[in-house]
Amino acid sequence: MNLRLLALLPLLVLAGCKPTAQELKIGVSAPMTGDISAIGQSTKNAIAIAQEEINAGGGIKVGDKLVKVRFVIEDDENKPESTATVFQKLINQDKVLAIIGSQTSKCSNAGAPIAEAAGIPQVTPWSTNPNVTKGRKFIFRACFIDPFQGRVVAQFATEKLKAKTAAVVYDVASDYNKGIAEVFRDEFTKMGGKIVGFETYNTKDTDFSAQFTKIKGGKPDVIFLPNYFNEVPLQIQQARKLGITATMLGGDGWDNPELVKLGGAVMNGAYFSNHYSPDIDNPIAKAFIATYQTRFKIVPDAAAALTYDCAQLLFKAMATAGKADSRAIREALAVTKGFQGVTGGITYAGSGDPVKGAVVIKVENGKFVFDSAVNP
Amino acid sequence: MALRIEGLVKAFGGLTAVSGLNLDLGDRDIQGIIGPNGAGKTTVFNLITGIYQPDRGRLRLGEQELTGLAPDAIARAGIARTFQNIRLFAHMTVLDNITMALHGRAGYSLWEAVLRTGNYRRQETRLRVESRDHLARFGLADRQQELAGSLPYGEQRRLEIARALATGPKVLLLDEPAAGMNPKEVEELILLIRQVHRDFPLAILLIEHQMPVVLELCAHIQVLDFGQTIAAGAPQDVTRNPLVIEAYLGEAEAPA
Amino acid sequence: MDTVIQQLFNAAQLGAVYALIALGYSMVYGIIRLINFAHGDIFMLGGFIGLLLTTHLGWLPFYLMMPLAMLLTALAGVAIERVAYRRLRHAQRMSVVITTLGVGIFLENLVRLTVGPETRQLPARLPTAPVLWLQNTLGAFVTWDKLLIILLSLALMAILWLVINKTLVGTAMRAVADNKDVVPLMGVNLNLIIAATFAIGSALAAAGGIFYGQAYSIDPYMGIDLGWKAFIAAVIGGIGSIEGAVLGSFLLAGVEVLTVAYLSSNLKNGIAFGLLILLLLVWPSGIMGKPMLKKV
Amino acid sequence: MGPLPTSRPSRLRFWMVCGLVLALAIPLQLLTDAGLFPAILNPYYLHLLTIIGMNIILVASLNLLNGYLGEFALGHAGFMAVGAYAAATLAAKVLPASGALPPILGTVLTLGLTLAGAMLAAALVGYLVGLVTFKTVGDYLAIITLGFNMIIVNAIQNIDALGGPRGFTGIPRNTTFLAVIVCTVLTVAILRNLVQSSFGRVWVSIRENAIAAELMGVDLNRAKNQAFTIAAAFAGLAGGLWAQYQQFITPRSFDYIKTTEILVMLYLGGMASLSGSILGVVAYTLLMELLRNLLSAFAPQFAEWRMLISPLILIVIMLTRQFGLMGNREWSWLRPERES
Repeated sequence: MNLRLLALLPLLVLAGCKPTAQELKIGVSAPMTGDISAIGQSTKNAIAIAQEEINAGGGIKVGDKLVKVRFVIEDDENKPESTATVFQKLINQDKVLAIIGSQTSKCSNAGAPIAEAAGIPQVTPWSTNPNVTKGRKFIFRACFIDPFQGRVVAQFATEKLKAKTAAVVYDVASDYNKGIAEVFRDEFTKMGGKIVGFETYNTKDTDFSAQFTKIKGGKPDVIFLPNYFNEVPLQIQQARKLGITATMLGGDGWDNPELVKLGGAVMNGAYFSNHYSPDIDNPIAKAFIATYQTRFKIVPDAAAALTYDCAQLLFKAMATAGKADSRAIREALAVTKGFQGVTGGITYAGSGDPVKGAVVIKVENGKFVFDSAVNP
Repeated sequence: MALRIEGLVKAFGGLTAVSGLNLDLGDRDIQGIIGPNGAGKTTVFNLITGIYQPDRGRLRLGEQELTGLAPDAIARAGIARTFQNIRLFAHMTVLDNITMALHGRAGYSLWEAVLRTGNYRRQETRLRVESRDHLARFGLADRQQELAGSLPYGEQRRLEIARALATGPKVLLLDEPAAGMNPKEVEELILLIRQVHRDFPLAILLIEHQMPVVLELCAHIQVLDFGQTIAAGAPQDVTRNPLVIEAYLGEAEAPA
Repeated sequence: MDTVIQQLFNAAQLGAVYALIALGYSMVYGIIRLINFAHGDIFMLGGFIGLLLTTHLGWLPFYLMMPLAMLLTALAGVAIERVAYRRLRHAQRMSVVITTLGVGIFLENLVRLTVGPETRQLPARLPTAPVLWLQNTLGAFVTWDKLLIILLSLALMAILWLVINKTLVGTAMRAVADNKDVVPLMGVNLNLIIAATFAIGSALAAAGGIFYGQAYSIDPYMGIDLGWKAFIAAVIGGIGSIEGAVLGSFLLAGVEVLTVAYLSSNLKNGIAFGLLILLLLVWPSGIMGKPMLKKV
Repeated sequence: MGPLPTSRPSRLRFWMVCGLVLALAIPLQLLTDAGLFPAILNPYYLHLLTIIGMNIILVASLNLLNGYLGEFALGHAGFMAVGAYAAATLAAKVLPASGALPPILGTVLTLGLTLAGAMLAAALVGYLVGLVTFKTVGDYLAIITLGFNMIIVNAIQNIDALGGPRGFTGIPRNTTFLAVIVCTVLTVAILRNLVQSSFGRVWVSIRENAIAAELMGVDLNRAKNQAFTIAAAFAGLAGGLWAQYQQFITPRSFDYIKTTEILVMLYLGGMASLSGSILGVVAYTLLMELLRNLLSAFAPQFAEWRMLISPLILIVIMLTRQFGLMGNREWSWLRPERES
């Protein structure tokens, strides 16, 4: 008669799977499907390596015995609503000690209140929106934040490229793109440059010709495209087809092998700021890249590298805490100092945002080449 | 005088569907409009009920001016009609078809319905009682929980008349009520219309193709052809009018 | 001045693709009064069939690849009609509409799981050099592929017009659109006519998909947005009307491009949809649609 | 003439079911909050039930338009957005933090005010959309409502005070499972009361035959606008609950993809049936979660295939039951009182 009672039945069945105390569980929320599922794949790959490495050594010392680590990966479809469900499931059903994720800021923003309320530390690899950690105790990230990146690119354009004029085309419906675009505009103007075009489009738009035709008249030296890797090559291609020859610049959203696969030769000569470069001389990075390459036959992107760093940050915090307790892990995490990862050093000083530098990468002959490093 | 029509004109594109119709319907009259197919009969009904706006002419119900009013306002003023192709609320029950027609006298507000106040319940009970009484008068009492669309044809026709009457009209317009009926059903229909005329204080205006119905019921008829009135008067006189015979013969179907 | 002309070419290219999709919406609607929400995904499917043909049968020249992709997509369209829609032809309309939504979601995920979720481009098979003549005379920088896409789309629309107005199948289609009930009486096979409509609509959508993959890009979810846009174009023009679908498509594309060019790109969707609502208030059945008469 | 209608039994049964749901919800909330019986009373299940409750409000109110009134409205997520942003603004920027007031009373008061604001704002927009749709019917109405949905989303994206595309962050969490269930029960009760009243009969008569209804004296515009306003108000309620549950909203969460999801649940459950709206939501939500859990438990590599399975199930249901699972039928406790 009452359907809500019936509705509970399958849930009761599901409740059968109990967590075992013999393992340390870490949840992962990543976009396995949806528009940026390539990032989900990178996350999954990095997690697989981290899990194997730590368990090969027996696991993490909790109390007086070594306990193995197990990751539970869930698909948040790159949707805030689904991310909320994933976080609830990971925390309450899978009883994870900590969560890595989600990748995009809009999803991390949806998951963060749940983790914060449950007292579960959340470390996001790739969410650069300042709001994600703001005013929260349990939320950390392994990457720098948007304003820093916008400044890095503006500085690079004026100092290295000697650009006087710039135009921006960005996705107005996506927080990441809008955030960086606005910081770049302000910083570039402050450094004496002139913005000759500031155009927007909406996520999933594929025709950018009207925007580029419009900014073509302003003859910009550089065009900043702080958008994701699945759109940027098409934008540059359309710009070139309209006779635009300006140098193209971007942010960490560019960093995925798909960028050159999709864009090919049209990407050559473009620059973007990033969390790390595979070329940089760093033994930890070298080892990770080598393992990743043998296993998955591709160079890891920044999302993979950052995800791997998140896992290492958590391993270290767990070992320091010495017990399977989320609050203790959070306390250990909050005082992380001088951690060395694939993407550089990480120190938390009173907030969940690390103090760390950025690199600028140039696309040459379909390869990502290290160009310069920028420190805050 | 219940319904008075003066100089009604309606054209669609170049075609004049009704040109200069006059009609006086007394309070308790039964009048008929006949004419061959395409003579503009249904257009007249659509003009009276406000579905079409007349190009010229006036419509009055008693003292009230109806010209230019919207269909629902005309209906509320006291004109109800049935349709040549029956238009019931097919997926509603027979009872709901009637109760719906009482919506104008529901006697409760939206908020009272939301809160199911005492007044709502009393009024709702009253509506149901009235509806059921009404159905009983038309011999449909034992059908009340069936879907209107599942009734046999004759009963659908009867339900449609019952529903029109439930709004409490002063004038009832019947659009070819005998269409598609066999002689026995036609006989029952004539009885039904007589009964309606006896029991309800209203006037009836009838469009009909079948002459026996009109001859049986109406004291006064008008014949339309191509939108023009070609004859008017008592049925016996009109049927002998050569113009009328010609109009009907032209259609290869003699009247009566 | 040169940017105006360039913007008009941008609009023409976008409008041409909209039109190729909108025609399918409009034809199917004209014949069976069905909003086929899966049609945007047929367009996507056409693009991906084009992609698979170009990557796996690289020796196939463009002028053979394109008809082949159109044929395969037409078959898919007919198959979907046969399996999912036909038995609902006399059902209430909403359940059919929801079925088309379901078919659309199914197609999106099928392509995503088999081909992959990544954004792709069709390998360039049309020349991408600028048309020098246009550059010299009008000062507009227009590449050959853009010009060819516009011209080929117009040619396809012309062929469609001929098919509908000058052939037996077309006559039968128009007869069905006017009155579905009398056509079987005239000895015409209704199922065949409806299948032909789906085939033609799907083939045109496939052409749109291939052009789109050349000019812009394709991904498994692109049918959702572009499908809605083309549907809106068909409605602006008057759904059910072939000429209306073409007119509406170029109008919508023109408004979108010009809004970006001369107002603000932020307002693109707002203005496009505001215009839609205004137009429908002026012409409640679209610009070229038959006015809906109350039948009593 | 039969005896007077006896309305007692069904009224009792309806309120008994409502009471039972509430009676179950209260201990469920309290025990889960207290962390007792964690294996069964798990916040994750509570979360799913909360989502189900909010979706029932959305689907049942859309049913008013698409099922009872017989229109084809495609803009429900737009009304939800208006409610969500109205409630978010009230909760985060206008009202004092509920912490300033006594604990339970404060939450109830804040929630009451924000939700009332959400319903009011959405109802206003619904009323305006209703005005614009007077001239159109059928498929054109569908497009106009869809257009409004897009315009609302586009407008929010351009308003920086609402967070623009970044979304609205920092909304206090006032919505609880219990609040959602109370709202769901109230929504179902109010909609049931309405569709069984004279107003509901008028709406259905418009669906069945608009011209006949008009000639029975129904002011079509007024009746349609009533339905639009009411449906929009409840969509706004769901939006208001949603905003204060998730604490973070972005304009893109309310685009036509959300509308499509609501439509799918509506038609899965069935038209013109409140039972169907409840069943459709429960079936769809549980199906997606079960597929997530089962596939990832037994065959992780196929976890993504649930997106392929769910539309297939929808198609099969539509082909075999064209009015949805419960089209035009109601569970006995939701049926109007039987006349003798």
